[in-house]
Amino acid sequence: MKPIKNPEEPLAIWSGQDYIAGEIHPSVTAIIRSGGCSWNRCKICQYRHERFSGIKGDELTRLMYAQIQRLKEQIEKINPHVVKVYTSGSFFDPLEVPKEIQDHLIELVKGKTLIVESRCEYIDAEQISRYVSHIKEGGEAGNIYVAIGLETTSDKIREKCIDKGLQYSDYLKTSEVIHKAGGKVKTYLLHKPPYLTEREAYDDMITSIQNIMPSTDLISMNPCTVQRNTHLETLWKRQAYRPPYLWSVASILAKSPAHVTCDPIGGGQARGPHNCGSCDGMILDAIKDYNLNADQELMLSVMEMDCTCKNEWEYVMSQERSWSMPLTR
Amino acid sequence: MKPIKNPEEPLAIWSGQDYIAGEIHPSVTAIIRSGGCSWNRCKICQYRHERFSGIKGDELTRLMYAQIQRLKEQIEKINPHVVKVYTSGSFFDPLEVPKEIQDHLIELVKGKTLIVESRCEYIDAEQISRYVSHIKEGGEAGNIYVAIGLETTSDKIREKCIDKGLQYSDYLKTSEVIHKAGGKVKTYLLHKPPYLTEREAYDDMITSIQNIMPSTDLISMNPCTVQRNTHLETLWKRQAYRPPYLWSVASILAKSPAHVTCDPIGGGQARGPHNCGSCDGMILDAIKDYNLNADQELMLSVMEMDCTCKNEWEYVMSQERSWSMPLTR
Amino acid sequence: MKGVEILSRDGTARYGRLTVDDTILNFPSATDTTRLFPALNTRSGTNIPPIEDPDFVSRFLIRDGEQPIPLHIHAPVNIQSGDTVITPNWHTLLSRPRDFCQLLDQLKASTPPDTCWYLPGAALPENAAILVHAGFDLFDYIATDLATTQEKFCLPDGQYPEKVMEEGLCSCQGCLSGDLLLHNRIALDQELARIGRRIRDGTFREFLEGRCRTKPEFVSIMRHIDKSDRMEQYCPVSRTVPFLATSGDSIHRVEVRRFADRLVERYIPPVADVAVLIPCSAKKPYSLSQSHRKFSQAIGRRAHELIMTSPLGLVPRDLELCYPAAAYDVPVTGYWDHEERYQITNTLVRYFTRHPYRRVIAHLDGDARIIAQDAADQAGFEIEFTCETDRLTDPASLQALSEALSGERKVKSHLVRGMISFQFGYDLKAPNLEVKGSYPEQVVKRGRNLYFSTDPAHGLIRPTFEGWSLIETGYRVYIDEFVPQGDILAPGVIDADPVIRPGDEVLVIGDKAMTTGRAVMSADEMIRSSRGVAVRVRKVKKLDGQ
Amino acid sequence: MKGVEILSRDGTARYGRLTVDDTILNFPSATDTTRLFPALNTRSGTNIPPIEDPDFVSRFLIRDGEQPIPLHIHAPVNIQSGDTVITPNWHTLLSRPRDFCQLLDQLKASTPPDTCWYLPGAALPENAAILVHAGFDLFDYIATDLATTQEKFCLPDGQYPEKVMEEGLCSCQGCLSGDLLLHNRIALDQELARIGRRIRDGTFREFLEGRCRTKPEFVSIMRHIDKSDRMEQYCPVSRTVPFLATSGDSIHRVEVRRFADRLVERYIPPVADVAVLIPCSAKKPYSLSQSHRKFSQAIGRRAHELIMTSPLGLVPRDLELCYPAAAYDVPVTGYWDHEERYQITNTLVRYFTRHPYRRVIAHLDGDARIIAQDAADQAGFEIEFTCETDRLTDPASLQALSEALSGERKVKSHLVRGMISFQFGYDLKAPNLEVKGSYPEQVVKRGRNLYFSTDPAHGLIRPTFEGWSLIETGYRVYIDEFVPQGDILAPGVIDADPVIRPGDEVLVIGDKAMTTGRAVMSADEMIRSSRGVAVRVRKVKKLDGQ
Repeated sequence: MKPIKNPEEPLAIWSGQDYIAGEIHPSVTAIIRSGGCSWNRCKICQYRHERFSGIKGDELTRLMYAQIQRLKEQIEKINPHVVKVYTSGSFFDPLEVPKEIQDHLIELVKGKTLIVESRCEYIDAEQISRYVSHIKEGGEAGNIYVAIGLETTSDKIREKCIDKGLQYSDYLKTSEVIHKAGGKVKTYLLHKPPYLTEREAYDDMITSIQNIMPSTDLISMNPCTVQRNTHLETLWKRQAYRPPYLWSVASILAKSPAHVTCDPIGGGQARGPHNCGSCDGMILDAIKDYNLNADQELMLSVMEMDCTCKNEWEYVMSQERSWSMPLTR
Repeated sequence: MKPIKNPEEPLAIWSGQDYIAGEIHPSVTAIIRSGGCSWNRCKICQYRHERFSGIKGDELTRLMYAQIQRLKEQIEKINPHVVKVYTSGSFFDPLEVPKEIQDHLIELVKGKTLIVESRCEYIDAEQISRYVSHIKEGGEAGNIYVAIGLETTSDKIREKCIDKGLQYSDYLKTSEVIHKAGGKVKTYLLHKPPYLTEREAYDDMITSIQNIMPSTDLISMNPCTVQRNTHLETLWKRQAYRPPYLWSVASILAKSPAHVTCDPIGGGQARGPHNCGSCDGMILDAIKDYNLNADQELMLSVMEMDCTCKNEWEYVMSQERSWSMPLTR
Repeated sequence: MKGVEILSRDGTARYGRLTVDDTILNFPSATDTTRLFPALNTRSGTNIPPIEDPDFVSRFLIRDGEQPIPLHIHAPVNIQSGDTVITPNWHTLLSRPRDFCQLLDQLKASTPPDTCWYLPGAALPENAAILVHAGFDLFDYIATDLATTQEKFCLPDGQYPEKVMEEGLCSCQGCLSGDLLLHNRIALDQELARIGRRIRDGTFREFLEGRCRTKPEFVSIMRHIDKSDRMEQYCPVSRTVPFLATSGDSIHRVEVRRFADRLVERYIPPVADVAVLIPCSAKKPYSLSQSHRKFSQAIGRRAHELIMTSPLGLVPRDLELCYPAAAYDVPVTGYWDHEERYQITNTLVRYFTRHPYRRVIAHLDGDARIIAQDAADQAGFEIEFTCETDRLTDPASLQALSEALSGERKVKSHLVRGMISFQFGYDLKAPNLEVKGSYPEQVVKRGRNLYFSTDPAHGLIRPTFEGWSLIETGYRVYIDEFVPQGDILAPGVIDADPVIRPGDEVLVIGDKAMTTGRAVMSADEMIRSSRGVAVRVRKVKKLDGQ
Repeated sequence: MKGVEILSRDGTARYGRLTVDDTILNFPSATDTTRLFPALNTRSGTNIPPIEDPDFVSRFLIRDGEQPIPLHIHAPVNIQSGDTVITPNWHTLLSRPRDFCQLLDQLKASTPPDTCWYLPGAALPENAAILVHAGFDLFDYIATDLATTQEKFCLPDGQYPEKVMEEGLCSCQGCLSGDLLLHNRIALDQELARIGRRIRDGTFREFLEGRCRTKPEFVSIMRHIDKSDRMEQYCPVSRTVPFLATSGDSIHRVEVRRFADRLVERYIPPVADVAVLIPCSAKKPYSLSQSHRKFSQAIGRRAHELIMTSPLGLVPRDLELCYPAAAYDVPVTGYWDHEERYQITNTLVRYFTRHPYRRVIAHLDGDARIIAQDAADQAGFEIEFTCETDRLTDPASLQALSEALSGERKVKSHLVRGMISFQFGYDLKAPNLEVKGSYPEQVVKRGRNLYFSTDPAHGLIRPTFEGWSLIETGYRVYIDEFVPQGDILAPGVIDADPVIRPGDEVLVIGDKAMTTGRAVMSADEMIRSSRGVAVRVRKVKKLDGQ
């Protein structure tokens, strides 16, 4: 194990803008190193390498507290409406994020919109409603969004392709719990985990979006990226995986009955969602715009553009089979 | 130099039948080892290896006399009408065939038809008429045929392709000399010396036969064969020569305005005149019959037969060029 | 109705017939497999990569009981003769030649030979030959159609940009009508048709030698397969066509390795304590060449004649008719590369270590001479050289060769014993056999009984029933209680000597009859197959009263 | 009107344009030559075999002064640029590869390069590639038509019996209409069109590697040509396409030999007394691969990194961009054949003899390790091995490598000097040059002046005028008194450094202007040609006041 550099700094922290409920708000995002996801089995996840390994209890609290201090400075400086704190795991898992840290963070975001992520099993009605009321103490505009990595509404795909240890029914229950507790739900979908054809992955997203619309307040779709030291990377190196085409990503966004935000990490690169290399930039730009303006016309117009690789994508969409895939790299 | 085996025996001696002037006659043929051809330069000739090398004068006379004795025995046994004595050179060259041997042979064939061969330069009017009258002493039916290796009536071809050291005009003069002396003329033609396309060789024979008809009493066409230790063999080994097709041979015989005898030595073999191997035997048999019966219908019917190689021959006949030959092996 | 019959083999490549319901298809070929096998359309969500861990495979592999049956190294399944199998997603293995070959060998070993192997999504004109060589039979148009969408013009020598379509590189229907998809499919069909023709002609390997040069991976696959036991099993013992050694890979062919191994391990040389090494000739069999006539004349049977040659290494005179000694042709430039030198030296060392001679005379020049000297040094024997001028066939050199042998006794020739030991691994000890006929067509008789004849077209000895009675063991095929009508079919075979390879002369033994003939399959294939001719029968002898 | 222009070259093969009266023909191609050159119809009785003695030739060779002009080794004739020449009856030489190549080299040496070479009666789909490779441009349909009369179905991989026409091996117009003659002609046309495309793409050799395997003679011809000076002259210094080493013959390619020769004879290594031998990587340039990142990290610039590889032998880190080091791909099986071992050992011995190091560390395994040890033994130096486990990239092995270098001083890198010495045979002694840019795209500057840039696509260094001012000699082309408009054409070239090969960076010098650019021809061809682009111009600088 390499020693962690700067353990008292967040893994990343930045300010930007977020489109929530029809409006664009200034935001601060912090990726916080935590005790680590307890599940830690997803085939596509690299974050298990970005945890405090073997550090627990008071020392963990101290190091996370230090990171939160940096966030605090940013909040004070920028005064964002939205604060997003990601631990690459479950914010509500006390082994991962000690209770003191959870409480401390809530204090910092009173009156604001807080977004944290968590697996369903750590979400407790009572705790959520307590946090909601704490936040609302700073103003009625404040709230908490709990982001859940549902990834897909297909239990079959989630089990085989991601190994997430979650059932769709758990998600539905949890969503109800959060809403009843006054919180809001953000749902992550994963576009094209391994073992799916381009078409299967596409259809899975379309179906999943339709399914979850009644249960979620925000939808974020992550086109799958090949991260280092994951099982997915092994598959990718063995030619067994190809990230989704940006055509697929754009097409899903263009077709979606709800606004779906999307940040194609590694977009245009071999390990990330990509097309042929010549049209990638244009599509990535359009997606970035769409994230903020929710203008679906934009995505529709992207799909009307042409590129030499579009025929290839259409062919892959129609002809790639479970027993003959991936057809391209 | 290997020592010669059985120097007192002819190289070969056999009896058979010959078609001369419309009739079939019993014949004896002897190939006699002599002092050797003085010219000795023809590209296609191997006989220079079948001579008494370095043996001259009395010893040569003795050895040739011994061979003639064997011929005498045959003549006495069979009493043929025709006697053919070949020395692979010039019977009338005294350095090759000593005068005593010439005279001795004449004695043996009185009243018969003697055929000997000679280059033109050794043919002398006086000598011929003396020999003619000697032979006729044995009966008016007796005569002497002097066989001349004209090979072709084209001086150009004879010079370039054979290096014979003979002009057509010499031949014409000599033929007149022989006829005036009361002798008869047999003319050898060589079908397809090197450096000629199949067509050029074919045309050369057709022309030559037409040209010599007034000057000769018998015509014998030899389809060229690759004999060992000749310049022709060198060319053949370098793929630069292909013996004539039997189709060409048959076609010439079928078209010839005079009866032309023909003995395709090595017929059907790689070194001799040949076709594809499957039709060779049939054509060779037909030629053998035609030699004796002069039935040109037979040769015409051969040319109406078919074989897989006939297309190839026709193609070679029409398309082989001086700068792109031989096309086949 | 389903069925698979292998009609011809050339090494690991096969030509055959697939029957699916009313459709009859000769393979290798490409087709719309989803039409032929509708089950393929209902297999969405079934993806398993070829390299996945056993646990994942056992949890997620789905079997629908339909054809084609998916194969996976971690999912053993009982495959029947006549089944069509599919290797899902194996096109992704093509860039990993070692894995591709190793996994394929494993799968092939556990599957009956008379099955049809479908490799999806992989076939292109450029790789069809190597895929068929690997043992695949059935393909689809997925890869060619994909190439079409990528504006690639496919040919057996690789892919070109679509624009070349106007340059006359091809003039198929697709090219004439500007239809790239059609061209690419036709190009694949044509290539597969050529491959099928080559397999039936026994010249597929020579074809592959050229085809595989398009991509380094293809060469790697060929080299891996050359080293495999599977290729040794399937490689025929003889062919009636030339064996062209046109690349450095030829020396690693099974035929060459097998020749050397049999030379060292099986062959029994005549009783001779002097050996003469002479060079090969272009003409085969060597002894019909002018140079060999001269050598043999100079040697005058006073030594055992051994021909040194690439790629075979060493061919004793009495094995010169054996395949591929009489069938090979090789580019000659005068340079022997170091791989040739190494392999040939190795064969010489093995031979001379196994069969020491009192004297070894090398009538060789150039690199051949160096190789012989190397071998002598390594094997630890003295070698005498007899080339006096720069031409081995010069009278002076021949004279020197002859003089070197003066006083040596004549070696008793024994064509039959040598060839039989080589071909059957059996030491024939039958006295008074006479060899007759005009070389290379020879018959072996005793009195009026015919025992063996040479088969120069195949480079084999053909035993009669009497001949087989002298070869007491080996090369037997056992059949059930029936009198064969025509050829012996695979289902009729109960057992077979494991050494039997395609092309071998065999004796078929059953309760009701004995049969002589030539094996069409290897022993392994005869035993594991349920269809196809196992032995081409020459003669049948009913066994009375049994 | 007649004219010949060579538009592209790939080694000794050419693509060009022939003008005869109104007819314009791109070659290589086949045509009815008797229509193009009516004089051919009047040359009956002119036969002279290619191997005839000088006396016969001098007596019987007939010249009619018409095109195509017959060539014979014993009949020197003055050929002009733009002429079409014929090598009469040379189809008969194809079975004698040594003579064929030797005589052709002789004729080619005495004939201007920009002539069109007509080989009559020879071309078939199976031999077209090797004939074009030999340097022939123009062909006829005589051989294909002859094959038609012989009921042969011609394809690039050989001849088949006519009956295969029904089997779908081809689907050209001829095949569709059952016209064998048409098929055979189309097959030849197609093959020549493919060859022309390959020449223009610079991938002809890779094509030939496959095509030549059809007959041993073709391989012999290729091998003879590989060894010839002519091939060395015509073989380009760089290509922008992969260099596929897909057969044992690849190691004998001029590119490989030239790389080794320049490595030993030209290349100036950085000042370092420790060298580390490491294996190659599939990814090129090596330093972008994961394994090389690890090696370089462990080495930490404390040694000169030398990559051992087949077929190139040895590639110093600072030459890894040089063609074909960054362009080759080779089948990997783990087995290094003995010819590879021999050639690579040889290169290592030559290199280390020329450039001795205080320490040579080999971070190698398997056969590569054995080769390094052999080379060390032969060159007489000690070698240290640092592979601790069975994987060179294991932490333990990398650790051992790093520790072996502890205490060694850092080597000063000098990309430019190494590449320039290798490319131009010149020792650049210019201080204070700075290398900038993101590898492999590098520029060499001093202050704001640009001297050189790397050209990773070609594997070359590109000098600016300033750069050329630092390379004081060599690679100059001299032209007449004119200011080039566009590219430099061959007739404008007065002289050229004989070392120039196609693809070389050159400095063009004239009285009125200087030019930087890339040679399209070798020096020899520039000087002897009257048509065609000699130098592709990059920049022109007018010389004032002259």
